[in-house]
Amino acid sequence: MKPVNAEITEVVSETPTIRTFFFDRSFGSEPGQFVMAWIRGVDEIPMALSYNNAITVQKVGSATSALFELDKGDSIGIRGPLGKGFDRKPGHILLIAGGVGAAPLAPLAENAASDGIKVTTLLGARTKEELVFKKRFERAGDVIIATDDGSEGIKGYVTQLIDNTEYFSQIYCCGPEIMMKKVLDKILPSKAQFSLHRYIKCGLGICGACCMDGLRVCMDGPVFSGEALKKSEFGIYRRNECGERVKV
Amino acid sequence: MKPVNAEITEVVSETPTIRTFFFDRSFGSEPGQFVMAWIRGVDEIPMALSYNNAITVQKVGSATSALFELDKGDSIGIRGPLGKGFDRKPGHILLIAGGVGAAPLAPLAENAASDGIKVTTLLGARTKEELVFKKRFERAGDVIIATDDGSEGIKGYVTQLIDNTEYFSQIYCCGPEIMMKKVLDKILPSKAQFSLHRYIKCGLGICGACCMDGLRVCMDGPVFSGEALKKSEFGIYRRNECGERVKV
Amino acid sequence: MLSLKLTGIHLKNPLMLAAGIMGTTGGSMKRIAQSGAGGLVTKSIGVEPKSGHGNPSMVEVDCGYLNAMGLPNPSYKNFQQEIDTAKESGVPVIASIFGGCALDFSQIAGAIHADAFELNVSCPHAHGYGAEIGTAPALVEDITHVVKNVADVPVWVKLTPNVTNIKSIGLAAQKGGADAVVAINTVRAMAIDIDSGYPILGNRFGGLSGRAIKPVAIKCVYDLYEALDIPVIGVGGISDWKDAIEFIMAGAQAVEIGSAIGNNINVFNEISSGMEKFLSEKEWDLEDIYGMAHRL
Amino acid sequence: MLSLKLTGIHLKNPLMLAAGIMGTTGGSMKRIAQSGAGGLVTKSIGVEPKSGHGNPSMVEVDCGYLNAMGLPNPSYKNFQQEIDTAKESGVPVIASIFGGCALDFSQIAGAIHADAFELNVSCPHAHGYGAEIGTAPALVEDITHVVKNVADVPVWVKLTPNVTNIKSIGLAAQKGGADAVVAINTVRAMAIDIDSGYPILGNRFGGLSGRAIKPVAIKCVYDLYEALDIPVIGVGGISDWKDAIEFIMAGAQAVEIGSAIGNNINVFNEISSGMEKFLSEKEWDLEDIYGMAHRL
Ligand SMILES: Cc1cc2nc3c(=O)[nH]c(=O)nc-3n(C[C@H](O)[C@H](O)[C@H](O)COP(=O)(O)OP(=O)(O)OC[C@H]3O[C@@H](n4cnc5c(N)ncnc54)[C@H](O)[C@@H]3O)c2cc1C
Ligand SMILES: Cc1cc2nc3c(=O)[nH]c(=O)nc-3n(C[C@H](O)[C@H](O)[C@H](O)COP(=O)(O)OP(=O)(O)OC[C@H]3O[C@@H](n4cnc5c(N)ncnc54)[C@H](O)[C@@H]3O)c2cc1C
Ligand SMILES: Cc1cc2nc3c(=O)[nH]c(=O)nc-3n(C[C@H](O)[C@H](O)[C@H](O)COP(=O)(O)O)c2cc1C
Ligand SMILES: Cc1cc2nc3c(=O)[nH]c(=O)nc-3n(C[C@H](O)[C@H](O)[C@H](O)COP(=O)(O)O)c2cc1C
Ligand code: FES
Ligand code: FES
Repeated sequence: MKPVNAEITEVVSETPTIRTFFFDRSFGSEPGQFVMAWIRGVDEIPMALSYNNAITVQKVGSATSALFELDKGDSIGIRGPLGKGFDRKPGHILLIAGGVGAAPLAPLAENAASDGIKVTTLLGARTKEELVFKKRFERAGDVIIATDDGSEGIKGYVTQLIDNTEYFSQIYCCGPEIMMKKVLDKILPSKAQFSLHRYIKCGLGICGACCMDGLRVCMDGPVFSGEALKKSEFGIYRRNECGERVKV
Repeated sequence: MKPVNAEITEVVSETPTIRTFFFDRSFGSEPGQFVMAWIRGVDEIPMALSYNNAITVQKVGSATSALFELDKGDSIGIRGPLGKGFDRKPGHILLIAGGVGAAPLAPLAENAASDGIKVTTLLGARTKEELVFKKRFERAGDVIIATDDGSEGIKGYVTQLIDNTEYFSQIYCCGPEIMMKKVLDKILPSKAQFSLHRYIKCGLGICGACCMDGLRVCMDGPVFSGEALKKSEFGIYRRNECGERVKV
Repeated sequence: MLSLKLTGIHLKNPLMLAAGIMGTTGGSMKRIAQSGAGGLVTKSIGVEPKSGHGNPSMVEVDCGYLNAMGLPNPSYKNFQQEIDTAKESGVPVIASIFGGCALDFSQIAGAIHADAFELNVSCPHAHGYGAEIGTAPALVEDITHVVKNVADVPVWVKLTPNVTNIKSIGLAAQKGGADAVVAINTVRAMAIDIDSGYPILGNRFGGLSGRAIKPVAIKCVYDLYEALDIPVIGVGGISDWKDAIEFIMAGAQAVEIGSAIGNNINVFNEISSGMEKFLSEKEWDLEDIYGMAHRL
Repeated sequence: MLSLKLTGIHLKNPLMLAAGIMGTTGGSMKRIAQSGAGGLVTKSIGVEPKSGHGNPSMVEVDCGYLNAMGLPNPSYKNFQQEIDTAKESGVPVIASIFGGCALDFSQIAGAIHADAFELNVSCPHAHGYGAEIGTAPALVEDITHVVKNVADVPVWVKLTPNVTNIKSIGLAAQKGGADAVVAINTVRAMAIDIDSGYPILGNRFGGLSGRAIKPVAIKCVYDLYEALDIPVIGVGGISDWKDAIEFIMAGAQAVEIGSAIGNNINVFNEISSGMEKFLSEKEWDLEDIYGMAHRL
């Protein structure tokens, strides 16, 4: 599909570096799917859907900064929803969110909770102010918090909170790759799903830029089961824009 | 659509110059629609469907002669069904068939009769041996015959048989254009439908080769109501392959 | 709101019938005018009557059509009456003409009366040349020049996309005095019937039209807009109002529509009302979007 | 029944992965081999690492895809390990390489080990030349010749369709010593976002691939088969077994598949079984249909 025009209807500041952009249209996706957000004249970048009609963006570079210049009434181009989202399981699920990795997990939490699935969330960030969607996770179930500086919850990494994972029917994780790798090493791979970040060019499963071993993050993912990742390059290296291997 | 491969399963000799070619597939059409029959390496020509799975061909020139060389097991390419067929009306209908013009009318007769519509057919040909589908029309209702040489039925033209047309709910006509023009002049145009022959190139309503005034015979026809034809060039001139006007 | 002056000709909207589509008879062109076209380009007319290539002369492919009609036409000697009939619709009629050399073109242009001429330089039978006329800049310039000399109406030159550099052909037309260029004619292509191995077209190969070629045509229009001072008229794969807008943004002052008429004879009315709605929602007019992609 | 020898290389079937599609990493090529490809062509590799054009670098259009990746690649210095990984699949790996001059090509071909080289002469940045290398016969001949001198494996030359006469480019490759030609690369094209007027691609224009270009590619293959003595490898818009058959009938000894992989990673298996079924029903083998359209 070509990009469709999405007008920004509201901009919500989630943290000092993270904003949610709401649009005048929904991209009716399953939690975990993403879109390619085209900031015209600048770049097109992958973004998880944090609501049916919104993306939640951390300002990290040129395109995200350009996006931060936009306001209500401005518009961007959107291709999507793309990829495969989380595979929802019944029972009691555990969500592990690091930083802006909360974006695809919050709609999953809401979705699951409204269907009677029990949800527990481990929410981590650098500092108290950088916690994303705390309220949304709290409305969906229990929330345990970790901050690097101890400004809220436990001081340290969210991965340190992982315990008793046998207790959960499924674990859903999104955050920096190093954090996700630590999670993967601590749990039963077959019981966990991870939403990956890789350099995305086409988003259509064709160019191969996003490939992690044989898996296309844009098409076969971005959500993969722990088992698929276990013996892969996940957590070891990724590819840069040129396709060169870069240490994670 | 591209031509599909149609294998000839049976060839029936209807008259000394007319044969029916049955295929291994149906072109599920409404009576009056046609196909483009591609005799590979030779030509592609328009042919009415005389059955769901057959065309009935008069040998008149190069392509039809090439077709006559083919037998069971040979195959041709078929694009279709194309165009708009007869608009079926209830009541008691009159069919007027001249020569191979019987081809699209025979399935109409059968179709109508099986739905309880009364069918009367005026069937004309040069001579007794050239009468096409006499049995099919007889099974569907009354048949009145005219031959040029009087070898069967009334001697003269089928158009001479036209009488009491007010009696019929609809008149369906196919045959040489001069004959159809005579019919049109004798009846109430709004009550009659004519299946036209014009030079067909694309069969897709694009090239305009088949145009009769603004009407595309291949797409808006080949069946037209008498009213649409009344003030047209119908019966006066047609276009040759070059688009030049040629007297009918 | 859609009206414009194109090379001096007033059009009620920028949507014209493309050459070779329902353009052989006055009656068929009139019908297209009645269904909303702003202008009518006739079938390409040559010096002598021509029956064209044998059938199949057109076939639908995955995303468009392949045709090799072979320029069937009744010759200019039999064509003025068709133009005159078409003119009764009140819409400008542009005579598309073709030939194998400059002389052919000037002979026809000198004899035919129309609101403009569109030179179809894609004839594959250039006298004394192997390839299409339209691939040789010098020939295109010469033909344009000769027709300009005999014609007292605007002369448009229709370009083939089957060249390494369409700008150089457009520049040649401009140098020859063309009032506008039209891009594009069909894209060289072919289809084979796998059941038999036969090329489907009677002529073996032909030209691709319809949706498949729109992105190719957009690029040609975009390039020509950059290179030329004269207007560019866009054609190739337009089937809805969005396509028409895209062409105008690429740099087309007006567009022509061909293949889409097959399945939708009402395409002109639909496109013009779609464009009007879009432009008024955006609070833009034709001038605003004309060549817009170049300014961004 | 589908196996063949192509320029001396044994392929279990005539279906190869096209250059630039899932061909940057050893892992992704291996996956394609596992899903049934008879051969793997890598992403085009250049002299220095290159990040390519900015996004959007690919977009779906009506009947295919438009892309302007800008040849992102890790350079040949980082690529041997990917080829070696891909080779573990047991399927021949063809290294696609590109450069701005003959020297670039020979530098890479002299350093990389693969089962064959495919020269992508469609690089728009020819050193000291304005246009693509692949549009100039003399350059194509020279580059082919130079690579043939350093390479001890077959050399294929991949042609662009964006030329007036693809035969002349094919003949140049043959004269330079090419073992085969591959046709076609993408067709120059463009798309504009009508909501904003922006060209969609970061690079403004790009190349069309997918279904839309199949009839164009078929014609190129058909023409090259007529003109050349070396094998032609067909590519462009293949998405099912019928398409593959059509290419072989047009004169392709083998084919490559690109865009179709997006929606159907299993396309190789499906095509090879579809072809086998068709051929056995018709009681034909590959040799029977190879170039069949030329004999009818
Ligand atoms: C499936 C997926 C979902 C994502 N969801 C979110 C989200 O919900 N919220 C969020 O803030 N971020 C998300 N990201 C990350 C986001 O795409 C990058 O932060 C963004 O592209 C940075 O763009 P930039 O121009 O501002 O940064 P740049 O200045 O271009 O570079 C900063 C870093 O951003 C990354 N990046 C740049 N371009 C791309 C690209 N095309 N594809 C992937 N990474 C790129 C690179 O790692 C680069 O090193 C997601 C990434 C993926 C792959
Ligand atoms: C809608 C339609 C339905 C038809 N149905 C039948 C039918 O059921 N049975 C039947 O026997 N005939 C039918 N015809 C007529 C049939 O198409 C011609 O008889 C046939 O094309 C002759 O081909 P030829 O090569 O043998 O003759 P040619 O030697 O080519 O010429 C003989 C005459 O056939 C006509 N003809 C040739 N090519 C075409 C063409 N492409 N389109 C139209 N006419 C052409 C011309 O009038 C020509 O003068 C139909 C025609 C049309 C338009
Ligand atoms: C059946 C057919 C006949 C055509 N005949 C002509 C012609 O006579 N002269 C000409 O300049 N172009 C001719 N063309 C090309 C069209 O005018 C147009 O350039 C092309 O089809 C692309 O537009 P489209 O995609 O809207 O059809 C013809 C195209 C078709 C499909
Ligand atoms: C995303 C993408 C990247 C491509 N990269 C290359 C490349 O690096 N080198 C090359 O020779 N061709 C490249 N091509 C062209 C393809 O190899 C192929 O020639 C073209 O896409 C037509 O085939 P298809 O329709 O099957 O995709 C690329 C095509 C696409 C779609
Ligand atoms: S980004 Fe191109 S295949 Fe995933
Ligand atoms: S035959 Fe082409 S429009 Fe009817």
